[in-house]
Amino acid sequence: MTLILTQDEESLRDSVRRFVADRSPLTKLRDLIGSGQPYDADVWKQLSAQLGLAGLIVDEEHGGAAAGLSALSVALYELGAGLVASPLLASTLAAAALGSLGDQAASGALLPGLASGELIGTVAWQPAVTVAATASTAAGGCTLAGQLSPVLNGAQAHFLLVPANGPDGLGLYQVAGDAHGLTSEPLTAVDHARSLATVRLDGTPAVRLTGDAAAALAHVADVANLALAAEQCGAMAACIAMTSEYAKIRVAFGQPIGAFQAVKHKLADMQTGWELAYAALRAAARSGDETPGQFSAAASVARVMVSEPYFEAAADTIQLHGGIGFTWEHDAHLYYKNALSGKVLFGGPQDQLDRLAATLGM
Amino acid sequence: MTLILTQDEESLRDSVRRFVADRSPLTKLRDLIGSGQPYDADVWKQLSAQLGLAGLIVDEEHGGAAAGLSALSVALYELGAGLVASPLLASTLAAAALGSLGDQAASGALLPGLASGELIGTVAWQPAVTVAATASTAAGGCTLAGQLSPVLNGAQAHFLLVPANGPDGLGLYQVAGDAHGLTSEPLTAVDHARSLATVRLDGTPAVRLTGDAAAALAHVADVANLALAAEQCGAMAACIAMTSEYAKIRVAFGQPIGAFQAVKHKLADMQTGWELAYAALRAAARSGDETPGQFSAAASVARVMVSEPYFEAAADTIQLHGGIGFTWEHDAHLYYKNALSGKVLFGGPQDQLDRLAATLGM
Amino acid sequence: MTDDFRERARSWLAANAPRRSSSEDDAESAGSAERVRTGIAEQQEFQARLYDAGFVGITWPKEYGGQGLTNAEQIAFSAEAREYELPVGAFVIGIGMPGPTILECGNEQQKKRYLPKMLRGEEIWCQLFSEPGAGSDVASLQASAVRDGDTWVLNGQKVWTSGAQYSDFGAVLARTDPAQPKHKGISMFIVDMHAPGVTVRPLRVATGHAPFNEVFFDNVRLAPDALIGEENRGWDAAVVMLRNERIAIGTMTQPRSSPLAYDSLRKLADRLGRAGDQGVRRELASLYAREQSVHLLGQLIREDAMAGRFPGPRGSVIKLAGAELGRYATQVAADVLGPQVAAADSDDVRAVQISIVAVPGGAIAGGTNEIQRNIIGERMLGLAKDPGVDRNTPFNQLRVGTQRSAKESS
Amino acid sequence: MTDDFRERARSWLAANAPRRSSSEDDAESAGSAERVRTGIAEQQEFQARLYDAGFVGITWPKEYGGQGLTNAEQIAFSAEAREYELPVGAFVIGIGMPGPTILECGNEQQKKRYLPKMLRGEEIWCQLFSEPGAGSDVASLQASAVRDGDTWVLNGQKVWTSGAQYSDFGAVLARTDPAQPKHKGISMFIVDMHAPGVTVRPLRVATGHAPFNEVFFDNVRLAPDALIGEENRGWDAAVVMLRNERIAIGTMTQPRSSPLAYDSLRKLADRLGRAGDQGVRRELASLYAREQSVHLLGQLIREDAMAGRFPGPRGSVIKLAGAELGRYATQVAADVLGPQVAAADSDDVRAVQISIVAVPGGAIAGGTNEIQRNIIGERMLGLAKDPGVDRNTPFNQLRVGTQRSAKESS
Repeated sequence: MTLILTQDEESLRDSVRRFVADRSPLTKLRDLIGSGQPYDADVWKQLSAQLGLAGLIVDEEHGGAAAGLSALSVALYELGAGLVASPLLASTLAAAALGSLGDQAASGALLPGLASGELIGTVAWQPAVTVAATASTAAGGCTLAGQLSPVLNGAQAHFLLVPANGPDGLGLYQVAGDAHGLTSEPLTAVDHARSLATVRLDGTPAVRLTGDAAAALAHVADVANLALAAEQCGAMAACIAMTSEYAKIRVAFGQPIGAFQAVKHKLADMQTGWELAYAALRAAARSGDETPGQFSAAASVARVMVSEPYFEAAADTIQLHGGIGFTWEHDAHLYYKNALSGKVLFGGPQDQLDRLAATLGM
Repeated sequence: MTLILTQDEESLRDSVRRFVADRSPLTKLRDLIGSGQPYDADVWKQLSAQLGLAGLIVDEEHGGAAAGLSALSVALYELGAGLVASPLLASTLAAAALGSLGDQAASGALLPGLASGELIGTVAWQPAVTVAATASTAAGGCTLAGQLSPVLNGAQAHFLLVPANGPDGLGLYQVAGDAHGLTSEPLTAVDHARSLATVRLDGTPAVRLTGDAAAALAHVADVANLALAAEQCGAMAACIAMTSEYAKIRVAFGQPIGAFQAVKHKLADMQTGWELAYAALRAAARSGDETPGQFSAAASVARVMVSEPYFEAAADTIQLHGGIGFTWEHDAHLYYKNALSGKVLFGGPQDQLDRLAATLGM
Repeated sequence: MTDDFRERARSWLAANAPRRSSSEDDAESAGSAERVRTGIAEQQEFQARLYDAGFVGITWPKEYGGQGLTNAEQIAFSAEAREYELPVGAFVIGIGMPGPTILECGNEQQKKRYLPKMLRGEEIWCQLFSEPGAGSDVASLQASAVRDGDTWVLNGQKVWTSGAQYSDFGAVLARTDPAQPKHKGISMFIVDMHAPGVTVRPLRVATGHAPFNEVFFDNVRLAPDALIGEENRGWDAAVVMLRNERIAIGTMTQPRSSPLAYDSLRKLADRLGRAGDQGVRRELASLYAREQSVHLLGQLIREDAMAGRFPGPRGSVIKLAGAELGRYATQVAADVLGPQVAAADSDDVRAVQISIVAVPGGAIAGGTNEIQRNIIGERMLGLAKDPGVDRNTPFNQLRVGTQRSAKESS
Repeated sequence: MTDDFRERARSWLAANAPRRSSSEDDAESAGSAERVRTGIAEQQEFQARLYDAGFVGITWPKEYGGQGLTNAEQIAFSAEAREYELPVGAFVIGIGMPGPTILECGNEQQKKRYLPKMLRGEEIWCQLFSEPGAGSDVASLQASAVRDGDTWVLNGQKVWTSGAQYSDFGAVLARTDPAQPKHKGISMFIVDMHAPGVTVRPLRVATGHAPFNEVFFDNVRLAPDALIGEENRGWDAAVVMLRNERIAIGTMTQPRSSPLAYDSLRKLADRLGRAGDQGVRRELASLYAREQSVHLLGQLIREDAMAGRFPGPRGSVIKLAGAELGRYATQVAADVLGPQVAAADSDDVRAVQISIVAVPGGAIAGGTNEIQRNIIGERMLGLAKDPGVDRNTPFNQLRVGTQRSAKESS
């Protein structure tokens, strides 16, 4: 298993990086905050269709690139570095769930739309939270009831995959975003780049998908770990770069502040944390494609190695900038909020350690 | 509740401090390591009889000073700072157990000897470890069986108080140090200043003491927390003083190393940790005398606030001294080993947090 | 006598003061300057009654409007007041910082003119030290006061000024001799915040609120008696004021009801069923221990002060410890709340979110953690000063902030 | 071709090399110099066979005794060798540090004379840099070499010298011009460790073992061809050697069987019934994650090197990460073992104790964590050097170590 990037991955990285710099710089996120929109529709169109990022882990039969999880992680790293708001993570997790289930009809109906970016899907689930929906079968078919929160892009998704307990045990159900009895309420997300909602289901028509629901959810949790680790690793690098640059130009006590060990050593610790996180990320990404049996542990390791260190690095980014870093105009708080949010979504550090311990047989 | 020391406590502090400097400097501990003795008998005689430290928490009726737990903590702080090896902690815990039980006969027989220092007692118990001895009643009386490890001064104690499960439930039993069927094996303790042993009991005659054994053990755990916190707080202060002094005289890159923020800020963190620990210690000490209902929580807080920070400070004491701090000849490793040992005895940081959480009703 | 005083304070407070509010309100008020502003008139009304009852300026001399009592009475009052939410936020800065500085460094006329009205809340004060290019290195400030006859003309920009929008006066640091080394060419002045040329602009922070201001001085003319202390010796007065600031921040009693306090997070954990997790229980216990210790250290410092042992740099210890407590509480909160931290669906969770976003500010405002560590290392432990500091270079030859040099930028 | 080589290495190792030993032996050998000394002859015998089979100096030029192959073969061999405990400890320093430095900075005659015998284990080398007064600040060293005709006379004291007791040669740094600034008056020499005037004394450390030595030079005469590189340019060679040292330490594969490794502590937790504690489980999982990541970072650095991206200061990253891993493992071990850490009653616990006491040494030897952080900050992130460093002052005007000045003490 080779950890360094392939040439294809390097090209992908470069083109996503250019895209972010040209089309979705951080000012875009500030525009979104002002507009109240969850993401920029044009950016999403370009990301999904032009760059093909929405179909990276969709197989070719369904219109995807079948580029694999490592390629996905390379793209997400760059998007994370730029705090690009989009429904990519939500749709990718929906695609991962469908891919794992292998329900032919659902895959045929949904994956092409996900791959092209025309459909937005989401998995209405947080791994550490008990499944909160129940399914019942009535005359006209199956309906769901329950409340799910927080759901990634729950207010924008064209369809939701909902885990629910029914007469036959746990199942994954497909629900249309505009289904009867479904209400979604956008939440005040702490991260301006992440759109979350509470979804309430009340007699909402749903279709039970075939396949192993528990296995699909486990796979979703692993892919979520890899995806978040990738985004966070990129964002952490952005924090280090931003802070290093500032430490070179800001002068105090007659010296660039980077000359002071309080600043220099904290940055060195951030860099060391990033190097370890990046190595773990690369191993998880490759493992997802090459050694699926070890993917779960590797993805947990990657997530553990970056979630907390990135949050600390984002807090230290504010700290090392001093007062200016705490102002609304400065970008540091955007990363701090992103790091806080990303730390807890799909299972926080403690949950990851529990998951890893279980994988290791403890 | 006043936290600062009374005049009596200040006098006690000053006399113990002088005693340690004059009669038991750190070279004494190195002599002990060479000799294989657990402690210096003369020092113990002076400590117990002359300074009266063995009787600080023994009531006057039994020959003690009834000076209270705050006074005890003041004395232990100074002994801890000097890493003075003695059976004081063991005997004090035995006295605390007897005081809590209120068994008149045992108190009358044992407390005067403990108070004068002629008797060494110990409680053969570690709070986080399940009670490992069982009691059975035969023709001639009661006997104990089991293995207890590690036992503080288990190889030197004239008597041991052993918790054991018998036909009537948990009881505290008095066993003579030279009783039939008792073997004690000195252990290679990591801390040169702390003598520990494995004690094996096999048909060993014992006397069950009257009184509430569970309550007595809980009190022992609380007093142990206060006592260790006091010792550790003193030792931590010694580490900070030693390291600060070195940071003023050692020059590197043309500067006293204390001028470098890597050194200065680590020392500032050590000092901050010490200030918090000392405040918590004073509150626990006063609480033991004045608000017994809050003593358990306060003693856990003190222990939590010092055990881990002292261990970190001891490691940093080596680190900030550089190579010389890692040599056998330097005193830093004596503190590091003391901190390691003190961190786990009578319940480590995690155990303390569990204990505190339980006290807080979680 | 202290007992009588305490008894009097207890009954007055019971009859006149509002009890502490719930945690949601706290989170709102922590961030919102708006809320404070609307209450100024009510605050002044309350402060006047509190003053008339004899509970303001307890240790200050009688001739300057104080009560002429001892630390014992001050501590007794603070202990009694802990259970109440006194609506006196607008006066905390003036009485805590410029006030004691004028007491220590001001002249007789200034003390008589300003202090009584400050105590009774009739005139509100702010403090103007930090600049965009001078944060931790306050002494590198660039605002200038140029002598013109028996007055001065003030120019420059200040930031992070709490309460500037409703203040009547400010204590401002300005450079009066740029040819001196940086600490030696600074003076402290009283500036009338209503004077022509003073502009106050709210400063929005990470939480989205604007609890601070930027203040611009454009040819503001200072009064002939505006100078506090001696000309070019303003740094001495500034050191007094900064020390008072750290002690004020550090020993400020953290309200139990703060959303990141043990009590609040414990309640949330119980409500969300998270107390069953051993790790969460341990974290909450650890938070309790740390919070208690910071609180106890504050008590110890106050007791020492009463016993005649001046807190000195221990203000930095408690300021640093408080900032680190906030950071630890953030971690506990995230583990207690789990995914709910990302998007709250209840008010109490929302209050935690806002508090978490506010936490990094606490490690910067009033002196960064790094500055506190320098103070602790140098003034408590006696370590050498940082190498290469620029104490002897004339200010106009120094580089400052993010500019190439002070000269070019001025 | 690499595949052939790898296959050949695999079968040779299977036929000739011992597999990794158990954890108790590791802990003993980690601390004991005695054990190493008794094994020197056997190590030399094994090294000669390993060399003759073509697996030593894989990337070194053929004319100096190497195999003239590429990094690919070196990495292939290292990967195969990971499962074995090669008895070659005595040669690691020579081949890892003085060797590459002589290759890069030595003259033709030195390379021909010393390198082949070094590789085959016929002559053992050590490195003599640190002094009691010159640790992190290696360049402040005081050992002196004074020219006398076409030779030099060496005086001074070195510390922390691994393997000095059985070494034939050493690479030593000494000051040759004390009137130059400290980096500019240093030269590097080859010293014959059997020469008259060389005294080696074991240096006992915190664990009670003596894995290092002090070395005293008392008027030791150096050979005419002893100078490596140019006179007074020894610092350049030292930088090369220190970089090689960090990479060697950092990418050294931590044996799975180390008493503080996840595998060992996990086994202990299972045996002691501690894995039922959720906190212990989480700590073990966290230890696994950290250990894996350090291991993976080593792999990434090696892959980058193969792809032509030189590791450079990343050696400092992995050195620092390894030291911090050790400190974390200490905490996990204490929580796994509980009171048993204070006094072991079994061999595996005793091994953990010794390892815990050894941990602080790992954050100092080979460059302290603080020095690594400086390197990472300055050379990876491009931050400014520490203020006020003494790069331009003549050495004989500097204060050094704990002495008032270099002059007074010499």
